Amino acid sequence: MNDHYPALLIISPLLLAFIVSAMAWIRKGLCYPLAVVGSGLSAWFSVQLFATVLQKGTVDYRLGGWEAPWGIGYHVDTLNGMVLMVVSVLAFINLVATRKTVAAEFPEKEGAFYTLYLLFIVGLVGMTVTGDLFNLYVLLEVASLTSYSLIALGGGRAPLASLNYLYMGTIGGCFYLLGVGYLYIMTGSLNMADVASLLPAIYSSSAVWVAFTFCLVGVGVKMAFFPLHVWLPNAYSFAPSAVGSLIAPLMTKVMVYVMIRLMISVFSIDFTFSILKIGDPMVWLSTLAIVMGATLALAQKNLKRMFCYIIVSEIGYMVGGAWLGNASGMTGAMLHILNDALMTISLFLAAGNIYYRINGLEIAQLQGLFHRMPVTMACFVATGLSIIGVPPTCGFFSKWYLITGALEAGQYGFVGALLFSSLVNVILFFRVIEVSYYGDMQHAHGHGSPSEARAEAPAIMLVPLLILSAGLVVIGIYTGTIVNTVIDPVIPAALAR
Amino acid sequence: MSDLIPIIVAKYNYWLYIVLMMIGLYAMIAKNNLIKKLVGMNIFQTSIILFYVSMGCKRGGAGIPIIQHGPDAGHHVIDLANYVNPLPHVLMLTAIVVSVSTFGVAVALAIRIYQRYKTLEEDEILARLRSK
Amino acid sequence: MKTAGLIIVILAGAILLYATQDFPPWGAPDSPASTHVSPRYLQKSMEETAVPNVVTSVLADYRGFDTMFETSVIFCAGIGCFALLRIFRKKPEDRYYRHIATEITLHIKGGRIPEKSSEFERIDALWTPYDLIIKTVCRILVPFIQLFALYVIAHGHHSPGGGFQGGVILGASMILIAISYNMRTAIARISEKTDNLLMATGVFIYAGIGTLCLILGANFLDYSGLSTILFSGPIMARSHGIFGVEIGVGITVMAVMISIYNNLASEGKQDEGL
Amino acid sequence: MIWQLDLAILTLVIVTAIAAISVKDLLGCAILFGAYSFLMCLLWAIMAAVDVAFTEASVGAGVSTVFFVAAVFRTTRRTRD
Repeated sequence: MNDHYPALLIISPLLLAFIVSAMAWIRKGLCYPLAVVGSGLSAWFSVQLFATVLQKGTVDYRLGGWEAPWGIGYHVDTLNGMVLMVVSVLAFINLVATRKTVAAEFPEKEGAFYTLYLLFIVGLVGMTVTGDLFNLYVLLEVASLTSYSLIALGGGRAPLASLNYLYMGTIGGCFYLLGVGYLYIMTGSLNMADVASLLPAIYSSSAVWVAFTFCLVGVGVKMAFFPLHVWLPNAYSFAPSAVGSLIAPLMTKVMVYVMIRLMISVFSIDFTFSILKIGDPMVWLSTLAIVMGATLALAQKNLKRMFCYIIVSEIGYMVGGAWLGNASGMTGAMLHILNDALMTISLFLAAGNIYYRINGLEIAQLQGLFHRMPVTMACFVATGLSIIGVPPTCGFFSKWYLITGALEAGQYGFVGALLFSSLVNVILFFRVIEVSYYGDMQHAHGHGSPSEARAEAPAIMLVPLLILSAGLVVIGIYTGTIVNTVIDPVIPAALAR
Repeated sequence: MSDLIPIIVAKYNYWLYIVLMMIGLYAMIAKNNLIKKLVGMNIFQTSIILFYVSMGCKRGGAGIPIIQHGPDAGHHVIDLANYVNPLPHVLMLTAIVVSVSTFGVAVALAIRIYQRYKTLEEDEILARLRSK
Repeated sequence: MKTAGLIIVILAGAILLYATQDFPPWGAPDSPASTHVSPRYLQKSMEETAVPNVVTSVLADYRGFDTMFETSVIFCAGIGCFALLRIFRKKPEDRYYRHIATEITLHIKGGRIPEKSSEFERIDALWTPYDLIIKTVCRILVPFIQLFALYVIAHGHHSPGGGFQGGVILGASMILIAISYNMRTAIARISEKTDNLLMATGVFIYAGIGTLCLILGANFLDYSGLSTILFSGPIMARSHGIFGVEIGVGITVMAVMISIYNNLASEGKQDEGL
Repeated sequence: MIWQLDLAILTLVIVTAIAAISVKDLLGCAILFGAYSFLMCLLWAIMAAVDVAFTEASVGAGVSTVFFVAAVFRTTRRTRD
């Protein structure tokens, strides 16, 4: 059993997805419990796998029993393990937390919804765990196809946003496939480790850098990196709230992970930084992404859209950190995958709770929310502090690593952008807090209507949010341990010089 | 001139796949009709499939990748030059399936959009959204 | 938009074109793509899996894991189309009936005649008079198409084809019925519930065979582990495993094609089609 | 593989691709797209990729076209470009 964790991680949600979709026609009531079982098993196996990796080092798994370049191999190191755990555990928490909104929004299509949900988890987990370039493409399409359908379930403008996402996403996927094709024609292999060992002989070939560029652009579209981010705000803000809090935190982070994996495991650090020399332009683009994301977030009047632009600027943090070309920057980027996933899901779950009670997310509608939903708003404030980067929340530490890395690399523009975005985040969150805390003071007289009374979200939605907010602080406190045990082993030696 | 022909013959397939890819990508970006974009997307995807299949093929009498075997169940030496490379074919079977799946979902989305806006022209939809 | 698009496209094309100069010539037998990984498949496919069609053996065995997700992708598309389009609202709507003896067409607003009536038959809103030739030809053709599809699935080991192609042809035969008769006739053959259950069953067979291997002590999808329950050697077990998997793929693909067509052509009402 | 035949079909493929994206009628576009897929399938058959050609014949030229026509039937034939 122990040896099979990497496979079980994938097949437990996969098999249950099929069972759920059949159950939708036989006994509808069983769909949700089975989905919880599938997602929970996946989360449990990922925790076990991560523990195994921490104890015994990297885990390899051969699917179909064929050795690596011929068959498909899984390769799990600590970075994989961490991202796997984040993805499957957060997906599980979200599944529990959004039960009521799903039941309210799609009463007839619950079975289809949970099937797509589980398949989306399969896609993300598979992308993270795989060691094969083409397998990654197939799983990318599983995750994308399910996310198009899930987003379009939102009604209203959602189908249009989803179709635009589909066009952009397909261009991204095809560019990635082209890049893999260029690698395959030059090396004849699809396995990441095998390609990495064959590439040094042909680093000078133009096909290799073209392959890298196309992979990067493809992944960049999927992660909504700055000039390619246009699909994100519409897609995520028109999605149903249960879907927004699933896709927004996970999809983009996994794509950042894929980018880092391509940089350090397929094309080596030597190639990406010394031969290609696109580190500086990438950092400048990230700087622009951060500044533009923060500025556009200021212009938004809707809470969810504001979060979407915050995501765009956070992607800039991670991409910029990864391309700084030193160990601190890379550490910051990897750490920020974990932190940002947590922060984004808390934000979207808080927004989901608010929407559940007041049926709207315009900032002007939030008046007096502190009195009506104190717990939700407390969690919201904690998350906001983490995004701003106030110690001891985890957001502070990743930002610290990023700024250290930028100073080491002499990228003062990037430092400036990070500080600017923190400042903007202060304004953004205090604007929301001001409206929701003080907003009703002048109208308070004679407003003793029942709507002003306490109307907190149900406990099942509140407890996951509380756990996540506590997690933000706990991870902040244990940052040192995480960096030493999880991230340091995977930082390539070439970066640490 | 005579030495150009071998170069052209050696590479033209790759060049023409790029032309096809450019047609598809241009249609995806510049066309206004949502279904036309979809056609562009399909052309784009098939051009990539063409690229992969092209890199699998071998000149000089290589045949389809099905091992010919006699009554002795094929325990003879297999001459690689007789068979084309099967791996790109396998990958592209998957890619075709992905492309038809994406096509199906996209068409479903287009029908949903038409139900709501009664048009498939992107600028008309945007104008309608703005006027609200 | 047009000029911006043109610039992007030309840029991408130029970069790709530039990179082709380092490619090995087209069709060169000594290119890395043909010499590094793939020779093993050609040389060992017969020995290791007893499948002469190398594409099938690589598809379903060496890279069987990809194929499982390929099937999942098509399953996603089926579920996605269902979730996006299917409308369950049961509000009374206008229906058209035809009295068979007199060929008088009735338009009934918000009501219905019992479906099983022998005097009346229901017709589509956009109804054209029956075309006897098309209906007869299609009815005669369908069994042959289905037989061919089963052959394609079953003979995938030795000739081009396999679960995916066969499944598409099977699905196409049902779509042909839906087009030449009407959608209700096709749904009477395979109901929506059956279709959705088949969709899940097919992929479940695929993943289930993989899990069975895992339970029997081999790695996931390592069909040689099946040899203990198939009473055959590990190589024949691989061959049988590939066959089982192909059947699963065929079932899913057929069901998904029917489901997508029905949902698209009837806008999710599963009622009146093309 | 006969490269002259390959080149001829490839040219036809490109012509049908341009026609498919420039014709001003979506039903015509659907049929041209079917023709495009079928020519593509021929091309792959020439390159000895029989399985891919078989799949493209059944999927691209067959079922995709049906989906396309169904979509046009449920939406509109009108297009401005």
